[in-house]
Amino acid sequence: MARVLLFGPLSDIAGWRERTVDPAPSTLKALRAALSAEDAALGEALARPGVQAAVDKILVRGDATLANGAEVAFLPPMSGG
Amino acid sequence: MARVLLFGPLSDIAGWRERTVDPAPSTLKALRAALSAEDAALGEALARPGVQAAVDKILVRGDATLANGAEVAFLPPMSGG
Amino acid sequence: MIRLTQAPFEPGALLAEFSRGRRETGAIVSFTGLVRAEGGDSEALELEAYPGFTEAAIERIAMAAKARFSLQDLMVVHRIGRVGPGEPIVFVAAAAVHRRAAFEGADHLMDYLKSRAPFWKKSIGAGGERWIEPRPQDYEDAARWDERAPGSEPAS
Amino acid sequence: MIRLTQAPFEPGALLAEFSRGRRETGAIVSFTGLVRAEGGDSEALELEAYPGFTEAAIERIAMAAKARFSLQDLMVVHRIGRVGPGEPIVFVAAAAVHRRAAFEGADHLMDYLKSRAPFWKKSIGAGGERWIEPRPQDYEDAARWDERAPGSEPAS
Repeated sequence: MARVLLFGPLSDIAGWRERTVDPAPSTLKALRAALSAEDAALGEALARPGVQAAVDKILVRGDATLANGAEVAFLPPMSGG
Repeated sequence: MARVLLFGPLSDIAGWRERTVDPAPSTLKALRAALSAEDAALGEALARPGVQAAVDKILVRGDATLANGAEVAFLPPMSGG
Repeated sequence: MIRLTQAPFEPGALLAEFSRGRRETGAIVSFTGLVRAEGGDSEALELEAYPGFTEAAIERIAMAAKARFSLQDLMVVHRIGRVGPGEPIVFVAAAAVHRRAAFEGADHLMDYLKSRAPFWKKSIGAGGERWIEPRPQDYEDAARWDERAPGSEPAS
Repeated sequence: MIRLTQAPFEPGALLAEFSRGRRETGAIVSFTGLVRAEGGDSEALELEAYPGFTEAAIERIAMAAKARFSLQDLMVVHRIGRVGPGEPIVFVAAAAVHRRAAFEGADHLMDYLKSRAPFWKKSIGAGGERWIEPRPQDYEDAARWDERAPGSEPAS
């Protein structure tokens, strides 16, 4: 199982803010592919430049392996406060 | 009559902070001469570079005429707050 | 001290808290950012943070600013959730021995918070909702602090 | 608002007073200067002002800063008389639409107050009394704001 969190405009596009994916895909790349297969508009939004991913609250570049119970957050460009 | 005010180290030198000079000298230059005649150390301190004079709370450069009742302040270099 | 809060705050109370008992501090600079009412035309803001991640990101930049400007202490309070017109949205305070460090520390931290901190912000009004990006000016302000090659001129 | 006061003040209370009801202000910067206790080694300060003249001089520079930095409002509170170790001695606040103006307005006003305002200051301790002049740094800080020929580089 992996928890997936969407922030900012991403949650408007997907229509959800938080969900679980069970079983957890083994990598971030596989998770992106699974989300994209369900919702092409979300898949496209996640691939936009400036959208970052954090695994267990740590920013990752490129791919990453996902442990069971991982929390994956997709972070669009930050607005600042 | 003129009121004379000394600020900062000037009052330490003179041993007073405020006094009246009666009758009022007709000019700032004459007032300086009168103060200097009474107290040479004060006269010298008033002539130091950076010591400004204000007549009725307005800074003056050079000489100025003094009306009866004038308030003359001698202001050594300002320390800031 | 980094604090995200749903509840409104009063800047004077925060400065009182921050400045209490600072016997070895020479200078305290505070910044308060408010949502301007614009004569009733302005909209509410809705701020989203990633709890844990957002505080940690601000904490990292605060620690770096503390070292860079020799600050004694820093305080950051940021509203999240709905913030109405006329309400304070962010408060930053910096304490230092001398005033230049306190000014630069607070100024630097605000530039970071306004351009790069992990918040997502939308305006909510009669015309609907709209996500907000930093103004170009916010990026320029933040870039003033980027490290420069030795001998290069500072941006004005 | 320019205020000279013999009595101690609390910076938080002043910021609360200054920030109340500012619905069209986007940014408030405050500066508080304190007399550092230096672990008990520091001495009290005694500040002398020329009542009427000192406020008028600060008022002139405050009005010029308000115009130069497009400030909405300014507050200056300065202690006079005896100020003990650990006590606040000066408070400045600036309100503006945007944060850069508020920072620059408060920074500018403090540089002026520390170097050129009509105060005479002495330290009073076990070793006697000593009149204080501004530090060279204070003059340099104030000179940052002097008008420059177009095209010249700002001082860093």
